[in-house]
Amino acid sequence: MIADLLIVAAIVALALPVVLARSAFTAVALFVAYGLLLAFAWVRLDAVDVALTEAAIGAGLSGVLLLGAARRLAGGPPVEDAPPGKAQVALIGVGCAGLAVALGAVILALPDPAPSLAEPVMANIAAIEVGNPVTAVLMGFRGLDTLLEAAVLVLAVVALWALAPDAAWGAAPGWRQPPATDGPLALLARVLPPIGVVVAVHILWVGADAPGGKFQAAAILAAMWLLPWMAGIAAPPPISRAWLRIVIAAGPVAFILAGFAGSVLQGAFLAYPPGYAKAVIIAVEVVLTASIAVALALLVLGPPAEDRGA
Amino acid sequence: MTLLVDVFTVLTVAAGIVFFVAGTAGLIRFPDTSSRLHALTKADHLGLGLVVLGLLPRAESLGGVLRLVAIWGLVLASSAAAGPMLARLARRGARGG
Amino acid sequence: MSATIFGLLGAALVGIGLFGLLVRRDALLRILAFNLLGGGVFLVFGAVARRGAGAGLPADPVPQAIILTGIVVAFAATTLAVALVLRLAAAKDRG
Amino acid sequence: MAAAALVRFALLLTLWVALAGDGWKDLAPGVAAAALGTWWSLRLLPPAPLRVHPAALAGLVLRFPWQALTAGVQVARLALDPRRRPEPKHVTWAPSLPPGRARDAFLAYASLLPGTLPAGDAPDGSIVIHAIAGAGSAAAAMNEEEARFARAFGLDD
Repeated sequence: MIADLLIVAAIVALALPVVLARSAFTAVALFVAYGLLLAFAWVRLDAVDVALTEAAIGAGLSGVLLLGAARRLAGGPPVEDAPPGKAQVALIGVGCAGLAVALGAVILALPDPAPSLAEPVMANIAAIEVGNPVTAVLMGFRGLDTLLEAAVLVLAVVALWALAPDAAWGAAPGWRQPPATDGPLALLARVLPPIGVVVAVHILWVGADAPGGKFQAAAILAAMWLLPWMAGIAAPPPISRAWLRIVIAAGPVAFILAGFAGSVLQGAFLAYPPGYAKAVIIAVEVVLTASIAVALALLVLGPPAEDRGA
Repeated sequence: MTLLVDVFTVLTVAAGIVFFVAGTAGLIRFPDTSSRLHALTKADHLGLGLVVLGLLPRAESLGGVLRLVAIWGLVLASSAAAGPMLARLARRGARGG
Repeated sequence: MSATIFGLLGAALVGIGLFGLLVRRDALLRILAFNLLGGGVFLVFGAVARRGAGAGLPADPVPQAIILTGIVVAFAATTLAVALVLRLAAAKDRG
Repeated sequence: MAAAALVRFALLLTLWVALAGDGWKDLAPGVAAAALGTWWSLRLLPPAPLRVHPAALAGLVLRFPWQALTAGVQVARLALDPRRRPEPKHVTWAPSLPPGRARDAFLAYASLLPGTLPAGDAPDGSIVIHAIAGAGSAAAAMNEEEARFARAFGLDD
């Protein structure tokens, strides 16, 4: 209870200055700290799967992305739009506070006992053959959502690459880092990735029966793949490479193939044959992890940019 | 025996918390960025090390012991990389402006 | 109890995020505010999931799984927004 | 090469056992993960000829907790005792290890030692050390630690 209130106070104390900050850089730094504390909130809500994802994606990968963006925008022209007047700000403030209070009232008035799908999940989890109920929902009961989400990541990569200037099309994604061979970051980038791979495979492997799974594993793998590029000891592959595109598409394609196999063998899309459900799910998850990891890393890097000597 | 282990855990974890408090005090009190980095890394490493040491006898298996030590090792490795980088940036920032 | 506390935090974050989204003019700050707003919505989901504990589970796994997909999709949207902002700045640079 | 690969594989497999436990069911993905990690590790960090002196290395490893304690106590006294204040100084120190991975590794290690924090290169090729107290002894301490480090990994000749 006291721990909860402390976490809540800290999160609000970080979230408010994010929207009030003078500089984008300060706001991003506060936002990363907010993401890490939010992971604590998820643990307190018994959502360890979400906590892992929040820490890895919400704080880690987002932090890299946003800090890089803030640094690149720092030298740009100032925002020329007129800021809203005082009366307008006050009005918006009152409106937003009213919305928050209304939402709070709704939460206090939620029905008791709460409606829950926990019972039907546990009643049918034997058919999915995995022990982690969240994984069972992701890959079994709501498998179509997860399939569409994997497709969203592919679409996001396509959309991102579409922003590349014509001259840079097909080049390596992101801004070019100055190459380096020595220094503290280079050393870390040489030592840490193999350790990260083992941790990521473990998180993927236990995801079937305990908190963990493909998103968390993929986020760690993406971070490990990004680290040598950020340190300047390796360069990302050009986006014209066929293997890169195949890996990105492989996850959703494997998922779809498994789905159609279900409709042929079991008479329903994404139905898993009894006795093989866990094997099929793990096979699809392994391919999906590789796809999601590559997609996440490419999303953080951004589209290929013309080398402007910066 | 269990009492002894309990006393050991309480003492080492409490000592670890003292060093975390000291690190935070240093973060607030120290005059320059690099000194604050000393506070953040060195006092907090010792604090985390003591917390890990206090929890070691409570690990259920050898794997648990290794996992706790690995956490300490990874924190050390990350700050051994981040500390010198931030110190270099702080020195350049102080000289440039 | 935890569920209610964090649910109210979620409501507050929705308010804070929406305020930032409407009041700030800087594009990057608006992206951050959008993420705060999203975090608030996820927390409300999480609170509902926590209240749905049952069948030996500490929380309802269905909303939790939806939050997981939500975080990843929100991240994809953020990367796209950041890329658009950077591209816009580069285009303005060139005049 | 083969020896380095074997050592790294064994270390990564140990990490796997620490994470997953030693059940046989979990060992197959562990072997795959460790093999993948070893392959990547050999690409990122090609093995260098090291002549490890086991006794000197053991001394270095066993001394480390004591060093961590000294470093933590020093900072804690500076932070908590109102009569003390840190006297931060930048001192330049000329390393005898040549530029490269061995020097980087030593500097990373030195950042964990009492009182010293490497803060980048000086224009003349020496290293700037941020000393939190006792700037005079910082360079001497660095020399001593560098000799110990070089001896443990056979870098001193």
